[in-house]
Amino acid sequence: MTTAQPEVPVQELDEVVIRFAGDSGDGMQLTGNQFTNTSALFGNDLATFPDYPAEIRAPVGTLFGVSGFQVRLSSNDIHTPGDKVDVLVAMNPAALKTNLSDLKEGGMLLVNTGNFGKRDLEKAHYSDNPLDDPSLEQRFQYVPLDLNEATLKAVEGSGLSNKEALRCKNLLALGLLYYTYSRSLDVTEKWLEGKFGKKPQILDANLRALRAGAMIAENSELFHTRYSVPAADLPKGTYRNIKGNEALAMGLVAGTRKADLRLFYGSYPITPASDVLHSLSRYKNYNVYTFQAEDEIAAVTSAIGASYAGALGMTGTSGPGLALKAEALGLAVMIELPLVVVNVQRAGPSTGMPTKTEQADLLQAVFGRNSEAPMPVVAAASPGDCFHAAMEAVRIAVTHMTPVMLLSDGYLGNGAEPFRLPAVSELPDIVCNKATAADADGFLPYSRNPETLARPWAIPGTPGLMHRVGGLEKEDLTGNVSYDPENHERMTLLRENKVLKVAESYGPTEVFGESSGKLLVLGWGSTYGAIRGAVQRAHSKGLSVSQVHVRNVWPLPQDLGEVMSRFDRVLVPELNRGQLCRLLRSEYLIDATSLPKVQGKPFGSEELLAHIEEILA
Amino acid sequence: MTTAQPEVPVQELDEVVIRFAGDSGDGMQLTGNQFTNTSALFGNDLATFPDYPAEIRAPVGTLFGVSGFQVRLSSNDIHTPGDKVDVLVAMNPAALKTNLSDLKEGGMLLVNTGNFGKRDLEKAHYSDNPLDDPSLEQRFQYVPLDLNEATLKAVEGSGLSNKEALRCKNLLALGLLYYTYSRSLDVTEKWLEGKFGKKPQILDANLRALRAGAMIAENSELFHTRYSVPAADLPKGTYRNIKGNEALAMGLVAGTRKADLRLFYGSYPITPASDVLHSLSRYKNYNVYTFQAEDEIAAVTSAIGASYAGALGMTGTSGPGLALKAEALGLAVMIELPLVVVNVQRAGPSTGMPTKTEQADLLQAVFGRNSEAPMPVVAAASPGDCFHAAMEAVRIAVTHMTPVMLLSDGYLGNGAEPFRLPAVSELPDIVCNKATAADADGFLPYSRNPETLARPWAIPGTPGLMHRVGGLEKEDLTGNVSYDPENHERMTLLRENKVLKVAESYGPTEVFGESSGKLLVLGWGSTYGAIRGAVQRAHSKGLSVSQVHVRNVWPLPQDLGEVMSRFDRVLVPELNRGQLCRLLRSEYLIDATSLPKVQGKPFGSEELLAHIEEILA
Amino acid sequence: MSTTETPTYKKKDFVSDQEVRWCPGCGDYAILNGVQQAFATLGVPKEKFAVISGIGCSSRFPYYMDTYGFHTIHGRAPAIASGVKIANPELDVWVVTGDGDALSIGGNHLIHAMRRNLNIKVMLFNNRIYGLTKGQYSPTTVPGMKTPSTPYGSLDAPFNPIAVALGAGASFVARTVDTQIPHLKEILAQAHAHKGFAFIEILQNCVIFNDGAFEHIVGKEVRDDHQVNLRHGEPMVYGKELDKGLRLTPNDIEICSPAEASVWKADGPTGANAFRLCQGSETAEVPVPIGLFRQVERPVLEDQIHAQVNSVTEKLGEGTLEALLGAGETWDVD
Amino acid sequence: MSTTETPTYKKKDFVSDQEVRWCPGCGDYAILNGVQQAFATLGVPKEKFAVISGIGCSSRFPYYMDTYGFHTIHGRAPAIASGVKIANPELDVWVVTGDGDALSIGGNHLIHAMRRNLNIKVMLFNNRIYGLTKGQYSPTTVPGMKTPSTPYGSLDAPFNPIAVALGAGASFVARTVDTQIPHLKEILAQAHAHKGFAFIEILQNCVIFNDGAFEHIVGKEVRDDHQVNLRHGEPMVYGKELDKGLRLTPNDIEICSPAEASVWKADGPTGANAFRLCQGSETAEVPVPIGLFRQVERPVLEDQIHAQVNSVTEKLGEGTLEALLGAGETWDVD
Ligand SMILES: Cc1ncc(C[n+]2csc(CCOP(=O)(O)OP(=O)(O)O)c2C)c(N)n1
Ligand SMILES: Cc1ncc(C[n+]2csc(CCOP(=O)(O)OP(=O)(O)O)c2C)c(N)n1
Ligand code: SF4
Ligand code: SF4
Ligand SMILES: [Mg+2]
Ligand SMILES: [Mg+2]
Repeated sequence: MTTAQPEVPVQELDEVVIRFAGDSGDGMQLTGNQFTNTSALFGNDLATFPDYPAEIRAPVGTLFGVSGFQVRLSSNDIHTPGDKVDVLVAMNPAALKTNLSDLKEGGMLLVNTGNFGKRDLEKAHYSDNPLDDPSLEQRFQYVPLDLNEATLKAVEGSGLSNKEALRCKNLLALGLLYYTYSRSLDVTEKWLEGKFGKKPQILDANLRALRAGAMIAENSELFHTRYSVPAADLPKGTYRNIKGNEALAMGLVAGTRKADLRLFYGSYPITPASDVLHSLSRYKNYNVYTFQAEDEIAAVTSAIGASYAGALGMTGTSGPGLALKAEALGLAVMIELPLVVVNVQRAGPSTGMPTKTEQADLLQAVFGRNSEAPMPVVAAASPGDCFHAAMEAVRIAVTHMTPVMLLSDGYLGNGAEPFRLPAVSELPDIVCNKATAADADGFLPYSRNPETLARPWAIPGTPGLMHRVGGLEKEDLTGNVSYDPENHERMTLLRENKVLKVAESYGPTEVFGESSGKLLVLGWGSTYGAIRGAVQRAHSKGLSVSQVHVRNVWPLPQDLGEVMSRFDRVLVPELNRGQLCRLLRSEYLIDATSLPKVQGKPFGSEELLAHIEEILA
Repeated sequence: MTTAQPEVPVQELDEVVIRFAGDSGDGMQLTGNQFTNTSALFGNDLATFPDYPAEIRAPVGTLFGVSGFQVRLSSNDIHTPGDKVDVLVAMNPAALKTNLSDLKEGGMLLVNTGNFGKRDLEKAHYSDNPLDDPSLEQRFQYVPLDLNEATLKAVEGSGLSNKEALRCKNLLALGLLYYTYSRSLDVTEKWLEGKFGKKPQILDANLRALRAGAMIAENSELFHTRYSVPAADLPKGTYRNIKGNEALAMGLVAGTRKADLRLFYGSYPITPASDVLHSLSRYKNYNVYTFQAEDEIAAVTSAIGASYAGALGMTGTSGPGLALKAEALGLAVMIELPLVVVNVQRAGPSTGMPTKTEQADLLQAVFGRNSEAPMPVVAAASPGDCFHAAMEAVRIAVTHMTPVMLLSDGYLGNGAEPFRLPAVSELPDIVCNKATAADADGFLPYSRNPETLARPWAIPGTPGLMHRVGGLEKEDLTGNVSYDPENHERMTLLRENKVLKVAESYGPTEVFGESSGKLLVLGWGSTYGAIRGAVQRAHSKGLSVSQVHVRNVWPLPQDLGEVMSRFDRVLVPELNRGQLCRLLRSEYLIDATSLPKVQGKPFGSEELLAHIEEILA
Repeated sequence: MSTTETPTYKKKDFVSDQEVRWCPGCGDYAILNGVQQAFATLGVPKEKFAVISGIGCSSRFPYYMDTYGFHTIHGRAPAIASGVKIANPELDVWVVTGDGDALSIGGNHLIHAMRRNLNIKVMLFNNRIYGLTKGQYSPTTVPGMKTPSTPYGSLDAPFNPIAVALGAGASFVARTVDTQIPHLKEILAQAHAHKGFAFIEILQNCVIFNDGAFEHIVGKEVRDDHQVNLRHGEPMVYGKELDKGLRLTPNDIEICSPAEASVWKADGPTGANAFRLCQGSETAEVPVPIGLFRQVERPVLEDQIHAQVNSVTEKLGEGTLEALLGAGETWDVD
Repeated sequence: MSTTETPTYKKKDFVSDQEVRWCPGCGDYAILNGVQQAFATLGVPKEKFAVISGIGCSSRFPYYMDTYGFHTIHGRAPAIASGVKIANPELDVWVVTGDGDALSIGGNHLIHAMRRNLNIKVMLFNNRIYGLTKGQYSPTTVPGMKTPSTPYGSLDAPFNPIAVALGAGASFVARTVDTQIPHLKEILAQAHAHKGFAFIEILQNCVIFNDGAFEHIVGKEVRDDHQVNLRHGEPMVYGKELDKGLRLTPNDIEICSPAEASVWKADGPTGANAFRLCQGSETAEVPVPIGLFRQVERPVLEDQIHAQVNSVTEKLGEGTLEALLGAGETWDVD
């Protein structure tokens, strides 16, 4: 089926932000994902922000059980899922209550009135029915609709029970929005066929609901306008809509393939990092071995074992799990084997708010080990960038024979964006420092490559290179145990310098905007999009603001001090209490201004713009 | 027996540094401790530095099996065991080889020639007998003596086997030195009687060897002079020679008694922290409960459980163990219960050099946890100061309802000094913030004491205060689970401010020397003595140098920035790669100069003085 | 209420004011109900209960109990509970944990608490899956299961939680079922009465990620024939009509008539028979045992610790600050 | 040497150039000697051995073996070895650990490696003490012992390492003695031949902190009467004159004549008899078993993992970068 001819006028929009909100059981993540994919294939640029409760299935209708999915589609180059929303779909009172404040004045409010019974209202702690509020009509483009009834009608005769039938109501809502935003139903229809191919009854009901939604929109008088958001002018290439965690897994696989190594990923499930394990465990035909360990310590140590045995060992977790790996990471530093440690950060401290995002593990990543145990740290900037950051982590680990920390966060990991797939030829080459039987004569396991200070990787099984490694201080060159004071200082410096030398392999720091000026907004990690959006808007207001976004957060780029010195002020927005800012201050003695936020949610561009304007006022 | 009348002249010395060095089995630690105790009771100020191998009993005669004990006795107020030594007792070739370079030109070299056979020389990797070197006589006051033979003779007829008899040779050496330094044998004789009271044969042999040593010294022509080091002019009071780890345990007990709490210490053995567990396990009659846990995680979590149940939970470890506790410390931050975490630092990273000292866990202590998990950090400055630092840690933990990190290190923990015992009345009062059944009405487990921001301690078993705590983010006041963004930010700031407020309870920062000037040497922890010694010497050379030693390393004292600003330059010597310096730079944007040392051994005063002179040149 | 009176409670006295947040239909609801009922009958003042959990769906349990509660971190509840019990032996300490929490990350603390025999009670909600993290396989998952982390089927052999407990020397080992509330209450009461560590495996249905994992054992239709309830001193008979029995031989288990059934002994020196029973027979299709696998008396660690402290204190006198500061060899400078 | 020839080695080929640093008289010397002898006979090219240890006196072992060696961190050797073996199944992976390393901090990794049944061999040097940290009691220390951390005597009940291994489902469980080199070599050879995880407890004397801990079992004078060597398929007889036997009953162990002795079976469905034997009898003074407690064949995890990877690869084709980047729903912008 193709959508019917429009009878209402179609208005072209630059962009729109839509949020689907409903009960955890209402299928909002699915709905949002479908809208996203359809828009992606249509050619919009987009960004998403799924936000779901910690509970697996919270009791129906409760406030803490609300699940939301926000998608922003645009005909421009965008970087965040947007601050306030243009369209809110509220499937029940709890969803209305927890989301209404984010709807723009004049925005579209689609409410499923079928779920506003007395029990529903009570569960959302409403004493009166909020839909009785006459101001809704005035403040918003208010569209009340009994989706339950409409769904039951659409699916009538399908043979499904009422309960089963009602499960299709999210597709009805989706159909409504597809029509309103001039989208074809094709993508979702195809997807449904793939998914329910073997359950024709359910497939039929879902298709009917989807189409009914579009019909209702077309025929009813509920919608006065249709909109369209034209395709964006994205750089040429092949695109794929991808979540950060998927992109990260893909980057790890790509990097390991480029290095021609076996990939071993030892991990223990933890939100929001588990999806990396899940993704990798599907790549079995890429010489990928996943190991669900008994805990985080076994996860990292099994990975160290794998690297010792000649694979590229990797491990992944979130903040509390990283804390548990700290001791073993010291061992990895000491034995100087490659290792990639993924940390998809979440809000803390302790268990904190596991499903919420934060960037507060930076200092843990840089300093959270006993004694002097330096380690490079790489941070991804966007869902798609997780791919490139992962490759960078692999490159550093393998080239420099060192553990590397790769920082992502819940916002990146679960968020999605169109990702331009690099050509195979664009991927960096990654060369291992392996020793072979030919090196047996006078082999020194702690000799060093003069350029990188990397030691040779002498893999068990190789004749003639037998040697012993371990966590005790090593003698320079031989790797034997040594308690010699001078040797200890020399080795400490060698480990430090080896990590500092990684900075020699970075490209020059890129400045977005003028290369000097009044204000530099310097960020790292997932704040990239929000900062870019804010700086772009600031530019359009003629403000003297530039952006630097640090990918290699440790060691910091060698030209960073010089770049910062070209600006009157440096502002450092972070989803923590000022951790990168602390590093910048201590490294460069620069009076950088911290802009901290710890609310378990990302910055909005408007919010950052306001700060920029304030500073420049 | 009292020592015989001197026939050789007695020369008075300000101080002397003696090092006993021998095989692990030679009893050097015992010998050193006896010399120390005798001198302490005599009234000298003193400082010791035991240095023993990682191996329990390394094979006899090997280089890595050398065990050393250095003691410096003085008639002045001293703070370190000294850099170079005046007297070296070398019991075998390995001890000679590894220690000779530390003997001052002209110093006394006492060598047990009885252990310089071919096998002994080989084990020490000597190709020729070093005693054949004629320059020994020229460079040192060289005293070669066959202690083995002398001991066998002295013990002859005791009925002991040769092997058993030879075990007494350290006492013979001790007797020699007692005579030479005009010390009475009484203390050691009494100690031997206590120790071997039930083994008269062995007691007799030991006493004979000790006395024979003194006789030989008196009668032989080996010694041309006797020396005496007069008593020091120490502040009035009762003194006890104490090791840092013992003083620390005592401070923990004293603090807990002052707070009228049960002490629970959960720990897993690890060098050099195990002695704290050992000491505490002997204090059973002080309402002290020790628990040797299955690992460091169980150690800290059992302590958290104990605090939850109303005792004062404590845990202790060294660097690698602290890394393992990181996750649980986040929980302690979240639930806001008192907890004391002892870290007796050692050289790392990883297993590193377990028996060597280092101060490189500072940043781990301050930042080594996931997310924003602030915690006060207290550092001890000298063996005796471990007592006061421990009481301070208890005070902060109990008064402010927070986990507190207490940093010591191997040098402090194993080193000893005369400790002036405080009177009971000098000890600070420590008051708990307990809630009682009377508070049941409208009880709010996360309400706060306005002065300290501490929450009430509501202990299970108390009627009416039933509530639930945990690692998920807490709602302000109620402590219920909350995912609210504003609440999360509020709670993050409350936790941060609660810790910052601890600084309000410190006294003003003390400056040793002029309160302003050219150079401030700012240290923390075990570098105290070396810095004090260097600054004192600098003063006597008329240099404009002062010292500040930070006890509360986190949060830093409120007046510290102001104090530093009164000096042209700030020098920060640390046994790490500049960790406190990094904190100072980021907090105060001050261009402090780091003076790092990572050799697994402390600074010497001379070494620091040289740096001071260089800077001021 | 004074703590000397024996309090009389109703189930509702143990219901907290927090909204229960498990999936509708989750077996945890039934267990919560059973535990609240059981606690009301134990004769313990409610402020004496400390309910301590790790992390997992099951570990949210303490929020719903109107007692002192501590939702700790993943896997560490037995260690935390050990500290609680040693510091304050007056408390009635219950641990709630899951198969992931207790047997994956927390396995070591669990077995050490078992060997130490502290008087704490551990309820392991075994749903053979990681619920909270969305359905990965656990150390009790049946091999071959497709989960998010094993898209091609899991390969690891599982633990038998009862065998692990026996191997670690637990002094009380039992198994019960989420939906069999009377049985559950009976086991909880026995565990409470036991002086020492009690380990209770509770088979629990996760409707979302592993629905029906125990249906072949606990399903209404099959359970009479597929379960045998171990009661100390009673013969091992089962079946709807109690028409079948189990007999132990030196090397195996056999199905027999009720009259020939072995009398179950939960004590004995080694627990070898419990070890055999919990793993079943290779030759016969024997039912799955629930009930009491093992109960022996051995010294309770916190009792011993407190006795040692008391005896040292009696011998040396209660330590004072004066004594503390005056100990050791001292000298005076004046 | 090419890896296809069967190498012929002498003991000295496995002696490294590092000075051995144990206390003179330590039981570790004898074990080192035995292991070097045994390795020389296994027919494995020496570069294929990876000897992996944790931390402790015993864990210095790898330094003294002229093979690949990895002295890791405390308690984690089984987890590290798991990664080694999965990443590179060609290697012959041996773990050396102590009673503290394996059973205290490392207990969880050990039992998980056991249940997973990776083909790695674990030698636990049990001296019932923490040697390296100077003599604190360990999870196998006999209660009552005065150590630096238990000046008034230790209170914790110990683990029985064999029982723990059986409870965790280890497929090969054996015990040998530091000074009984021929027995040790026999057990090592059996462990090596076993397809799967092998757990070998080695009773080891710490001359410094727990001298003579096993003297009542291994002392030259007593050992014939106080030990029984379990050999699969052979009757359990012992005594200097082989004049005594052991007989298993449904509930216990009895001493009997050699003729009446039960034939030892190390396989069987549950390991219940091994579980009984490792704990002894309450009614009779039975000897301490050494030798083979259990050996069963079950799937080896790394074999299964590699088989799964191979089968998926066969089905989907070997993944290329092109395929990786081209997967999923894509669209073109031009
Ligand atoms: C240190 C750490 N690692 C991982 C997690 C993530 N995590 C939370 S619960 C859980 C497993 C839960 O499984 P189970 O104990 O069986 O409980 P269930 O949810 O099935 O009741 C995991 C892996 C965590 N919270 N903390
Ligand atoms: C994380 C950590 N905790 C504690 C230690 C200290 N430590 C080293 S070895 C050891 C115990 C050794 O006992 P065991 O494993 O029995 O070995 P043994 O020395 O008796 O051979 C301990 C507690 C450590 N190295 N690392
Ligand atoms: S996911 Fe499973 S175990 Fe968790 S609450 Fe839902 S049904 Fe219960
Ligand atoms: S302390 Fe004991 S175990 Fe360690 S080397 Fe010495 S004798 Fe051996
Ligand atoms: Mg579970
Ligand atoms: Mg041991």
